[in-house]
Amino acid sequence: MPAIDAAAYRSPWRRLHPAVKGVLFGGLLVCALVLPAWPAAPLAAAAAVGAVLGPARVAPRAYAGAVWGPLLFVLTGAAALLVSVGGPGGAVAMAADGGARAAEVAGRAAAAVCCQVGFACTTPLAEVLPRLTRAGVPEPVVEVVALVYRMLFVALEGVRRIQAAQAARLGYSGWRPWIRSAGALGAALFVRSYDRSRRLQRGLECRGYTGALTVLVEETPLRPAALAAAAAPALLVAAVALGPSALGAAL
Amino acid sequence: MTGAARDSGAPALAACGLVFGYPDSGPVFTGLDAAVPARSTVAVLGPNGGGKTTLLRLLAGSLSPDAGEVRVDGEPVGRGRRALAGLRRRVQLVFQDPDDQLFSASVRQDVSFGPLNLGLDAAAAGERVDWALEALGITALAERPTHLLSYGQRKRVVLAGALAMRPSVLLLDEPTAGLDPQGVESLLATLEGLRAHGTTLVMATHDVDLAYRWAERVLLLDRAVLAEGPAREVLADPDVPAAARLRPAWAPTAARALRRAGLLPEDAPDPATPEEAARLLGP
Amino acid sequence: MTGAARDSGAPALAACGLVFGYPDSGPVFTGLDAAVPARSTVAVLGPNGGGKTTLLRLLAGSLSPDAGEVRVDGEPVGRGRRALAGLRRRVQLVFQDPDDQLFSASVRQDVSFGPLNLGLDAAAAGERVDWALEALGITALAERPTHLLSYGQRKRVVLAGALAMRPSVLLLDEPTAGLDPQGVESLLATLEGLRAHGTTLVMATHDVDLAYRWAERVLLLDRAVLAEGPAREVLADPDVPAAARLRPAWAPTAARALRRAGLLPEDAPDPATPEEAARLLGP
Amino acid sequence: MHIAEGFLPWQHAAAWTAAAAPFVAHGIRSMTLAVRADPDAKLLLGASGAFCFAMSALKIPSVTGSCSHPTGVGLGAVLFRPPVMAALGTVTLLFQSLLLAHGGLTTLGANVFSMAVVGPWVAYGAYKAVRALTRSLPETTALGLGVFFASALASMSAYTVTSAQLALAHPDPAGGFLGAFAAFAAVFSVTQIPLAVIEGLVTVVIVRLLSTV
Repeated sequence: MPAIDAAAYRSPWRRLHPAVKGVLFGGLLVCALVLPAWPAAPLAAAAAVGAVLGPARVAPRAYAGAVWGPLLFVLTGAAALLVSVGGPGGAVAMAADGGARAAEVAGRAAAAVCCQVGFACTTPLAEVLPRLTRAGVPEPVVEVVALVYRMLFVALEGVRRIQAAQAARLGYSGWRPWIRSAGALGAALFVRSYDRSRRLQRGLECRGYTGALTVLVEETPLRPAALAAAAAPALLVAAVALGPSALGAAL
Repeated sequence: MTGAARDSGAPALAACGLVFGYPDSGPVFTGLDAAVPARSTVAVLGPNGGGKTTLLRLLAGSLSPDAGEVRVDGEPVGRGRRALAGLRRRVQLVFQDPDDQLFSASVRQDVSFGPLNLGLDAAAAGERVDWALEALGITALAERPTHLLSYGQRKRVVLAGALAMRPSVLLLDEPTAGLDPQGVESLLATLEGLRAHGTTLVMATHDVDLAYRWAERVLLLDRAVLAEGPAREVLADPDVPAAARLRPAWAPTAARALRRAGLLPEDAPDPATPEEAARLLGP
Repeated sequence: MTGAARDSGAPALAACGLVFGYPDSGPVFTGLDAAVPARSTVAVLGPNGGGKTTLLRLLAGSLSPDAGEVRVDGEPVGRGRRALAGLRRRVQLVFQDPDDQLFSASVRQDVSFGPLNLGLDAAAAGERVDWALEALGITALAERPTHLLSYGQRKRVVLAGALAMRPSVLLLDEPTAGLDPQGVESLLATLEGLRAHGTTLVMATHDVDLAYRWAERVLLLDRAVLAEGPAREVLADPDVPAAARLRPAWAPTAARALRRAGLLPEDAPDPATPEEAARLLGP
Repeated sequence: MHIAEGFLPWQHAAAWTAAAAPFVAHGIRSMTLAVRADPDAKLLLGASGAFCFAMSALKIPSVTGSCSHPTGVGLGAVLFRPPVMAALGTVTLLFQSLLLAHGGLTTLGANVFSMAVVGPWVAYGAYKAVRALTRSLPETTALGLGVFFASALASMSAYTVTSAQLALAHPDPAGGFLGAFAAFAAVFSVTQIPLAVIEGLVTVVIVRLLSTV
């Protein structure tokens, strides 16, 4: 099961209105992307990591594990900026000021990843999805998305079990078995998904389903004070990044 | 609400001449009659493939019979949407696999689905949800996501979802499958609470001992009704379960032997556990 | 092939100081030791959540322990791909739900999956398949598509798929779950055939009566080994299963009472069924 | 290969979101219409979306020991057709971003464009073209070839578009767009060729098995 999802349900911040966390991490993310990278990116990253590991009490291991994958992409991607291809320096050469460009891109992206994962690690999707109707997403689409969310865990569990069973019979012991097993897994999963949807339909019909998946969504109060507090870190980062003049103007 | 009909003695739920077959396989029932008295506990006993699940689905309106009809409180259930909706207010079926009935990632949201389908407003539905979660002792799970629950917990959530519709009849398909002894005990305690509140309970199972212990009446089913009647009477004869490819129940065998040996008075209740029976043999 | 190690008395399969925990939940085992003697039948008994499946998966190499090791015929299993492949040639795990293990279109194709992965050619794999289908008495099903089989049939096909790998140890996770009494009897008869051919059998279950009846040894597991030893000895004390939140076994209770009452000689075997026990009480 | 959060300048992120929007809107509209016409399609779409996600979560152990994820777009396009795949693919990418941190939120538009728009259409085109060219071959062979090229080319095209998106965002100061494209393609596309071939083969096995059921 995805570690981010488990972390989100465990965080004390799960009870906060999603908009509050959206403003906090979204604001910091905008700072990291739009403002001068130095010092905005490290400041935004520090604020996001501080919030996640501090008051949101996300386990450092879970957070680090989630951030690791995209950071790897960021580093490899930034490494490509170090070389120059087809320029005057020859077919492949070290790029002029490649280091600085790579560092800036990597810094921004790393900070942005910290913010994105921070939001994901504190916001259970079950509480966000039903609210999408209020954001103007058509209701059938929201229902499908919510169903995907529920059913993907059932599907992932199926994948885990089928893979374990295949591995037990040496299904992943070489390239040919690997392809045969992965193909069989895909086909089995497709058939199961289809079967699952029919069975769920039967099961829900018995509960009065006639086409609409209406549920009670608990009202979480959206307090303006909380929103303002959530916006503060981003404003602070912006003020520092834009310099003392902007800080003065803001005050 | 249905007090008049109930007092008149009509069964809460009845199958009358049900004929049914699946398209791929042959016929399952060719004229099946069965009755579930109001406020009773009925076990539908039979081997795998004997038609237990099919009967429950026919009774719950989840399958339509090819011929014959289902009656609720003596009135035939029609075939239209309205009729079906009326049936579902009164009869709820809990499937064996909880993943067949859970569609929401949030326990609270999932349990609220049925009450909202009944047309209740948010406040009334919310009350029903709280009550159902309370009745099953899973109020603490309300905030947990469905996918982080254990199998036994998911079974309870589905039961809460059915209960929140306040049905007068609850049909349970193999409710103890996959539960360990402690899980079974806690389920039975929950069902006892529902029975005390007047809910009619029907359980499909192939556990004869469970049926003997729990049900007032049994219905022995192997593509046809092999026997029907009070559990203690029907299961007293070991040949009856055998006809449905089932083992005899343990308790009546022990009780009969103990009575013959003069160790258990004729009018005393059967021993409930092997330990109780053993104690009757002396210190 | 592994005859030497076996004769030397090393257990066919052993867990040595296994430490394991799932990422989301707390630790399951903190230093677990257990041994499965060669050619024995062992029941792993415990409540849901007690770690039965986890232990089986660790023993089969389907999970890696955080610390400690699994030994096959006394030799530690390494962690590399090779070592794991070697383990899987000798130890096969059959999961509870057959649908997780059937992924080919026809029965024959599915059973041939393992032998082909062993690197056998079509002819040799075909022989294995025929033998495995024969051993389970499902030769007639060979050409049937898997999705048209009954639950009990699917369970047999899965067992045939594991058997076709010719493992020396077969681990079975809740093999009787969902089977009716007739299905259970026919499974036990099949297992008896395998045992007679020298296969070491391990079964996870929460059915104490089944364990008492079937296993030579039991391992009582509730996140730690609560008891281990010969089934008849360990389960004779009703408090032992109770410690693992299980019911006491029926047969030893009856046998003890009958012996105390002088109705069963000390050296006679325990009664196998309630009917047998009842008969001892007199006509 | 998903572009991580923040790796594209915000102007690019916005532009790719705008580029993907009409396709996604069209996909969502056809999905909404399908659901309105038949409410039961909802559960099937939900299961299909879950299937897409679970398939994309499979890991291919690559030669270097690290793991890579197949895109699954070829299979999706063959099974569900490109317009539906635009919607289902977007949902899958959204969940990958929020549950697995594969791909960012601001870069969602760019990732949708490469993996849920270009990939499926390439798959669809490749499938039609191969089937037209192999009409004389036996059905199973023709189907296999069609599915293989649909899947492998879809996955290659998705990786190539990703490299192009990165090169447009970060052009080489000396070699310009082409120079940067060469660098990014060397890192993100060329290394994926074996994976695209594997994905093609796996998809052939899947479709073969499904057509026998």
